Amino acid sequence: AAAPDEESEESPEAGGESTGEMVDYTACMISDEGGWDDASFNESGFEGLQRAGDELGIETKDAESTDPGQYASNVDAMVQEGCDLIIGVGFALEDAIEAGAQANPDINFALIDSAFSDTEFNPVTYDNAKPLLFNTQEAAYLAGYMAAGVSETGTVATYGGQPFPSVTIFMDGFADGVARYNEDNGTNVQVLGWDKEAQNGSMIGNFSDTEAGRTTTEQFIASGADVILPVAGPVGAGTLNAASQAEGVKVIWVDSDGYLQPANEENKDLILTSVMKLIGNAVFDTIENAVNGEFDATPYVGTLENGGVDLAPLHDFEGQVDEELVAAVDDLKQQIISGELVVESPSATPTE
Amino acid sequence: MSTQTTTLDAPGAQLVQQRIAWRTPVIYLVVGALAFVFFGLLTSADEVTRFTVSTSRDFVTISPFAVPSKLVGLVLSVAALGLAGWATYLTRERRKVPTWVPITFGGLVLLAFLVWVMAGNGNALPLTLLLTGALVLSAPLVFGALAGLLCERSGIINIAIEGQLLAGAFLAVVVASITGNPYAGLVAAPVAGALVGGVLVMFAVRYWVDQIIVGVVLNVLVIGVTNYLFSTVLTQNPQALNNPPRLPTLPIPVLSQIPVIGPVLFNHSLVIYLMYAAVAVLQVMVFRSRWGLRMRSVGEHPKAADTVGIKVNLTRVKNTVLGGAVAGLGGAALVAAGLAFTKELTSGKGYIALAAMILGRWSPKGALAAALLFGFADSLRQVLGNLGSPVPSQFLSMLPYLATIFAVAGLVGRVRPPAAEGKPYVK
Amino acid sequence: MSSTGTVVTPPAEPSRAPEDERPSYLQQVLDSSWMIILSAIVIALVASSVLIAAANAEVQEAATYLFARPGDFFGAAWDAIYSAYSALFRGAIFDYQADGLRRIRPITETMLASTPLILAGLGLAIGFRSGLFNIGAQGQVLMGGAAATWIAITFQAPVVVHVVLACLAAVVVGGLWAGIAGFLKARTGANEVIVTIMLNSIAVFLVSYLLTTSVLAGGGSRPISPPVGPNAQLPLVLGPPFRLHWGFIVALLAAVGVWWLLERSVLGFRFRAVGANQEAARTAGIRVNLMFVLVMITAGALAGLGGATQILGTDKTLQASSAGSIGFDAITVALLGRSTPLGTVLAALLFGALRAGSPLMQTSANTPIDIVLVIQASIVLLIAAPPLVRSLSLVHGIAKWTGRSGKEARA
Amino acid sequence: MKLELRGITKRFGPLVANDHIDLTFEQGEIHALLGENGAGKSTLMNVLYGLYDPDGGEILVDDAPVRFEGPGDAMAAGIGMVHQHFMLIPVFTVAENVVLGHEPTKGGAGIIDLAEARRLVREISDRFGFDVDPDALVEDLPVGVQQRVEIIKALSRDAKVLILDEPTAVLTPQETDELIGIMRQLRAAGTSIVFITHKLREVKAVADKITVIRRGKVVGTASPKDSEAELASLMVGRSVVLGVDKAPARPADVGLAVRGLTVIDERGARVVDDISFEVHRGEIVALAGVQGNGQSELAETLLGLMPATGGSITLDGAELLGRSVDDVLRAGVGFVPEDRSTDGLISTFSIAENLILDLHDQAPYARAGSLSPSRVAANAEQRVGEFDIRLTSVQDPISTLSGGNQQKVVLAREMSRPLRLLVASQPTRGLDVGSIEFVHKRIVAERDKGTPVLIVSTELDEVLALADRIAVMYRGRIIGVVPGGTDRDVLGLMMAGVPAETAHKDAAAHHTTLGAADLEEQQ
Ligand SMILES: Nc1ncnc2c1ncn2[C@@H]1O[C@H](COP(=O)(O)OP(=O)(O)OP(=O)(O)O)[C@@H](O)[C@H]1O
Ligand SMILES: Nc1ncnc2c1ncn2[C@@H]1O[C@H](COP(=O)(O)OP(=O)(O)OP(=O)(O)O)[C@@H](O)[C@H]1O
Ligand SMILES: [Mg+2]
Ligand SMILES: [Mg+2]
Repeated sequence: AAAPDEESEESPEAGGESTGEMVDYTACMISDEGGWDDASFNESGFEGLQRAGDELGIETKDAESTDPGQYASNVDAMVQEGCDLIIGVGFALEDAIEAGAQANPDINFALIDSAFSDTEFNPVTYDNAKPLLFNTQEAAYLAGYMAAGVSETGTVATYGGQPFPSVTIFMDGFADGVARYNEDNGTNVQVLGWDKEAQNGSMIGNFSDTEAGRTTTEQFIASGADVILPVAGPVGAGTLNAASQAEGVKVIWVDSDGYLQPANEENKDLILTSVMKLIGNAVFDTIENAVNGEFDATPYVGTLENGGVDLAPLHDFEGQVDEELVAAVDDLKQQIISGELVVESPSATPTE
Repeated sequence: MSTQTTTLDAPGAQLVQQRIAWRTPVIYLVVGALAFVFFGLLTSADEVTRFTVSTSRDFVTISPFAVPSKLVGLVLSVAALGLAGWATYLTRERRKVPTWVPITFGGLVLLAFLVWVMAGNGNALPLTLLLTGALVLSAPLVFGALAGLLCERSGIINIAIEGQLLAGAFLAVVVASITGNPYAGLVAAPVAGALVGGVLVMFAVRYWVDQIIVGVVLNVLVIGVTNYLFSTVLTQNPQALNNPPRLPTLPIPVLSQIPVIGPVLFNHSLVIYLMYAAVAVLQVMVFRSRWGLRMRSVGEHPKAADTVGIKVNLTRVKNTVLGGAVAGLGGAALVAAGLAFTKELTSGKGYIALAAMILGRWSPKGALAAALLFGFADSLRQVLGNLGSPVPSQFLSMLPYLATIFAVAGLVGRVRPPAAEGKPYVK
Repeated sequence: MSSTGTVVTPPAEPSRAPEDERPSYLQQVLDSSWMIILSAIVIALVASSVLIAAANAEVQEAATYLFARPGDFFGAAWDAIYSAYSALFRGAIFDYQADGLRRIRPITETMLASTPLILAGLGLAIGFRSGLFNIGAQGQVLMGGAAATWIAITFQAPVVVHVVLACLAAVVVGGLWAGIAGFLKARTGANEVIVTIMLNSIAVFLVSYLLTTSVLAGGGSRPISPPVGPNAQLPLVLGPPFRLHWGFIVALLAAVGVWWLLERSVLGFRFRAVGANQEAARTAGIRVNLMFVLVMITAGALAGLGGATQILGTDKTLQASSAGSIGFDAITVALLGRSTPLGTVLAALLFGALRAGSPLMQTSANTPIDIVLVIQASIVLLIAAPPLVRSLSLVHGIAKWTGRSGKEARA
Repeated sequence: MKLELRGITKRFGPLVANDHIDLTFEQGEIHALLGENGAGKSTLMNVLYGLYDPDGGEILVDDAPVRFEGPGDAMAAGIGMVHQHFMLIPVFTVAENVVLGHEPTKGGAGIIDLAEARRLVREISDRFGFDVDPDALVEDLPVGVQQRVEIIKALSRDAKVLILDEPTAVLTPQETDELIGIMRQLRAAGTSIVFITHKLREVKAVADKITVIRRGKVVGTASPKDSEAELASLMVGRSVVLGVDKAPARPADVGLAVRGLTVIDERGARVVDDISFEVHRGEIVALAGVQGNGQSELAETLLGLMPATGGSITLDGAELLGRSVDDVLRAGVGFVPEDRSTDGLISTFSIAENLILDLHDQAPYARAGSLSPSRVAANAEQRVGEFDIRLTSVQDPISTLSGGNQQKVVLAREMSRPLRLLVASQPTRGLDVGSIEFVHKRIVAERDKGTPVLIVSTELDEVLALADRIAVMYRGRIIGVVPGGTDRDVLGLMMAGVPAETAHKDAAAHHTTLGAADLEEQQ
């Protein structure tokens, strides 16, 4: 069920170069419990919204939710405020967005990190609601391979905030990447903190306790890990902190390129690379299309192929990492893009 | 009682023997037996458990070693059972069970548990780090619990520990970042905590607002204010405002070089040593000093204190502000490693501290023990989660909370709060 | 901390009666409690408006050239404050900008948001009156919600029956969950504050775990339950576009029930007796330990029912964080309502209004959600502190002034 | 030091507790204040001590007006007070309680010099012949000893004016005697003493001057030489019959039978040791004894509050042991606990609710689990009238009543239903003479209805006034059973553990002050 074609003809013209001039369009976004400063997907999504506001000259509105009870009322408030496009961040908002889309056929919706499904978990689609999905496991796979290759101790580690699919999808890809490295090179690099088979591993229990992230990382380091992937939003700062106190420990950041984040300035030299999930771009593109009257409800799936997910540059590690390893990672990336290699994760949203 | 009337001679004849308190030995025996069966008998014979005792930074390095799981499990649990038997014997003979017995017993059972849970695990258990983690994780709880007891001993219920920790952590981070001096943060944190304590006690003493309302609301208020400042101010310039330097580690000469104990206890930053000092000083001052006596009198029976000329409300104000300051230090401990501020980074530690205070029966050393128990369970949960365990992470996460319930129900039992806590003093 | 349960109602005023013995008429008006509450809200809103203005981008901008053009600054500040509070009003009470029926929808949203707070607050109030300080509403709400969800998604049953069964399950599970704390207190003396704090966390982890299994997640792969079916949903009171469901009516009935229990029933007499003086209660033949267990079970049952209304009526799906801050807000609600049923209902409505108004404040007035928290906190603090309100309020100033001049005239 | 009160007025809402009271306390004089329950004596003293702010009037010390912001100021001015309700901190030791507020310290850190504190306690105890262990926790001490701690506390500050608010209510005759000695000693040293008591005998024995207060006003002064009957009528405003007119008992069959009862408390002490006695229907038996000799435990065991380790308690042949408190109450046992404030009343509950505390689940107050407030209130109005309880409204919290009126509430509740046994501990503790007269009449009437009555009392006056037989308890055992009306000094000695025969001999040799007064009166 694609967006009806007539819509594009009716919509007003909004040129590509719209910097500064005001366009009569309102794009709105609702966070999940994390809030905009979650150093994770809410923040990335919000950046996309702000960029759209700046560059497209549209009006933006946003609402943070502090608990699940607020999702529906926030959607409702957005509808009241005359939003043209309402974007929800996170699988938790599925029902609220779905209900909004059903009740307001003339408003467009988008949902980050989740598709729509009915009570029996069968996928459903709506003409005015677009899922924005990410095959994060693809980029995480590359990071795992890279980590295994870089590790000198033969042990790498990962931990999450809470066992949510948007978290464990990173850990799944990472673990598979390490396994692939072992397979290719006959090594036995170990992954601490995640067991893909059992879908069980090291979890902080929240996305706020940086100190717990620090001590967890210290323990990983004591157990010999020298490359660590924290998947817990701001808690990752604790990992950088612990890594800065140890010799030769590297960190892989998630969501955005951690090397470029002002908050990581001090320890950016420890960031080997980042598993990027470019939500901001997806949000921006979705808004831009909608402003141009080209909104369509087909799911957007960020992949290595379309650059929706990616491995960040090595920055300071450029040249330090074995060239063969870099080449092998590039090769794997091509294999994934070509479809030759499929990285699976139970947390990935199936899209036909 | 030797204090009947002057005409009575000291009694004693009719004092029959103390009723035997069987609860403790029975708990020992049951726990010992369970340890013997689960950690000993049911462990497969050909597995080994690996330990690392020291980190590369330690003065004396002990290389990692492995022990046969079943054998060691059996030995440890038999030793524990032996102790339990001896404790039972002592109890039956109506002799006092020395303090080292429960401590050793707990240690043995715990070791047996660790040997069992890590049996066959390819990874080694970092023992020293497990204990260091326990200490570091419990530090904010210790400060929080001390803060709680300072307030409650003077009759003011402090539910706002959470807010005080958070405010302390916030100010510590900001001041340390701006000045570039971590010690400046350590000085600033108590100020923030004291401020929250000041508001609490003002509403409690001056306006007789229910102290629990004020506490709960202050937590919300501090979360709101710090979140707001974080979003609007700190994120604008994280480099300058949210980038605190690490509080330097100050190994104590000689002591820090003792194997295991050294790195666990004597290789920390100033804030941990402050914690030791705070517990020791308060333990003496609360129970032995004039200040402590007056504080407790105000918390127990304010009218009686008033009748001997003690200024009830002034005492409460002073102690609550002091308590707030101590909790503020706890906030500083939370970010002592040079951690940036994040929203709600205390994540409920204030409430755990409140529980630790009660579990520790409103005494500084009790608070320390209770906080350490929680910190240890928390550290253990991290280690087990990191190294892989068959238990789902959610159940591992419950460990500290379950351990606390077990401690309060099984070991501590009835506790008596200061009699006048929560009641405004109105003549 | 059992002693804290008896809620201390602040005495009217310290007995340092001034020389002039009769308070002026203005003072009498001011002393009436609704005036206090009204003044408290007004003062809190005025105080919070400073923050609202400070948080506003336009105001910040105008502040940079404050001395050049102060008019801009005050204009911007006024706009920010006005739009924030009008959004609050439009979100929580009456939306004069909407059309038709939707204009009165906000007040129903306020009632909706207050529903779980009333129920959980009533449970806590019973505890406070019985000398038990139960911090565990959070966990009880969640466990109740989880039990209701389980019945709702696992079984099929006809209309009415299904939702009643789901609510009953919530009552039972919520009651049992709280009953653990009551039982441990009765048997071992374990302090209920510790146990309930710990049970809150344990409930979250337990539900998180169950949400990864088919018990609560149905067959889904995400830690969120499938939506509850129509039969298991609480029916709407007014029909669309209103979301207000029967949970609110149930909550009001529960308030009446709790009033009867505490003020008119033999059991409630025992609860209160235990709360006020355990020794005397024991001497009067009341089984104190049994009362501890019963009080906790009743409190947990009410909180559990609150969780059920939230899931079956409002949210429709369950997550580990579904309890939000209901349990903690309920503590304030119960205490602010002086642990009486009517007070609890009114306090819950106040909280409900602040909650219902916050989405529009965010979207329409760009007020950060954190500021909404601060406003909430200040209102509560002021309502709880009548003497402070009295001394701050304008009317007080006038009353004092007229009082003095009147005295001078008499002299 | 001379202390003067001028026009002191104190109101509690509509109630005027002190109405323009003028009083002068001269140096070196023992000034007794008499007044019925609720007359306003304690209130006046609390004003004097800076605890209450008066609504009018002034206080003069040596003719200079002073203003006390709090007890601190009063103490600084040399006033000490022993309160009617103890101002001791239960979890502190005796020494800690005594030095609280003026602690001796050592070293710079303000660490309390406990050795010095103990020395202070011992010094004062020795001076006045007390025997108090400075390291005992106050909560573990019998009430009588706590009273001494209060006195030591006041004396340790060298008060020039000492207020004693009903200090003898909880003392034994010997202890009272000692206290009277102390008061005389202090008077000789120049201390002024304000002495509040309901025991006219004591007033006559020690006071230099007597002021009577009624309903918040000074109604007159009296001389210690006036007879007790004169004092009593001045106090109550009508003539009072002192001592109960009761017909000899006509005991019927056995009502209560206690056999071989043994109770061991949590500390493992054998507090009741193989006790056997009987109370016949239509008979009053008094269990006399010094506080802390197991009488309280015996009473608590009767009610089912404490478990017994052996023996049996039967009421009209039915076993009471092992039954719940509720069951025992339903079996028709009326129980007046010795400590009304902790065990008998709920201070935040209304007077009406307190009047049905142990009847709340019974008709007519409760039907089908539901309480009837109107019946509860009607009951209260009736009891209040019957027992002359002085109050503003039955819906007020009971904490607003004076000590004596609170006691009347407990009595009214327990004696207002059909009883098959009445157990009353210290039934008239703190009551004024008029009220005592009334309560005693009621108890005798209960007996005459055929109810077995067990009175547990440390008060010899009461024991002598009521008992048909007296059982004296000492260290958990009954040391002897003597007929009612046995010589006061004999009983006193028995309570100290001297067997009956020896006691009779010894008593003839040494009489106590009050005993001597008694004998004088008889002659
Ligand atoms: N805090 C209070 N609030 C209200 N009324 C009070 C308060 N304290 C005392 N009263 C009332 O004041 C009156 C005087 O009480 P007070 O305690 O002075 O009596 P008293 O002469 O000491 O009696 P008793 O001999 O029974 O101790 C009583 O009617 C009492 O009910
Ligand atoms: N720790 C102890 N060591 C020795 N004897 C004790 C101890 N505690 C109590 N006793 C004895 O047990 C008996 C009862 O003591 P207790 O103080 O409980 O009496 P009581 O009648 O309850 O007094 P009160 O009226 O103060 O409550 C007394 O004879 C006392 O001497
Ligand atoms: Mg009195
Ligand atoms: Mg006793």
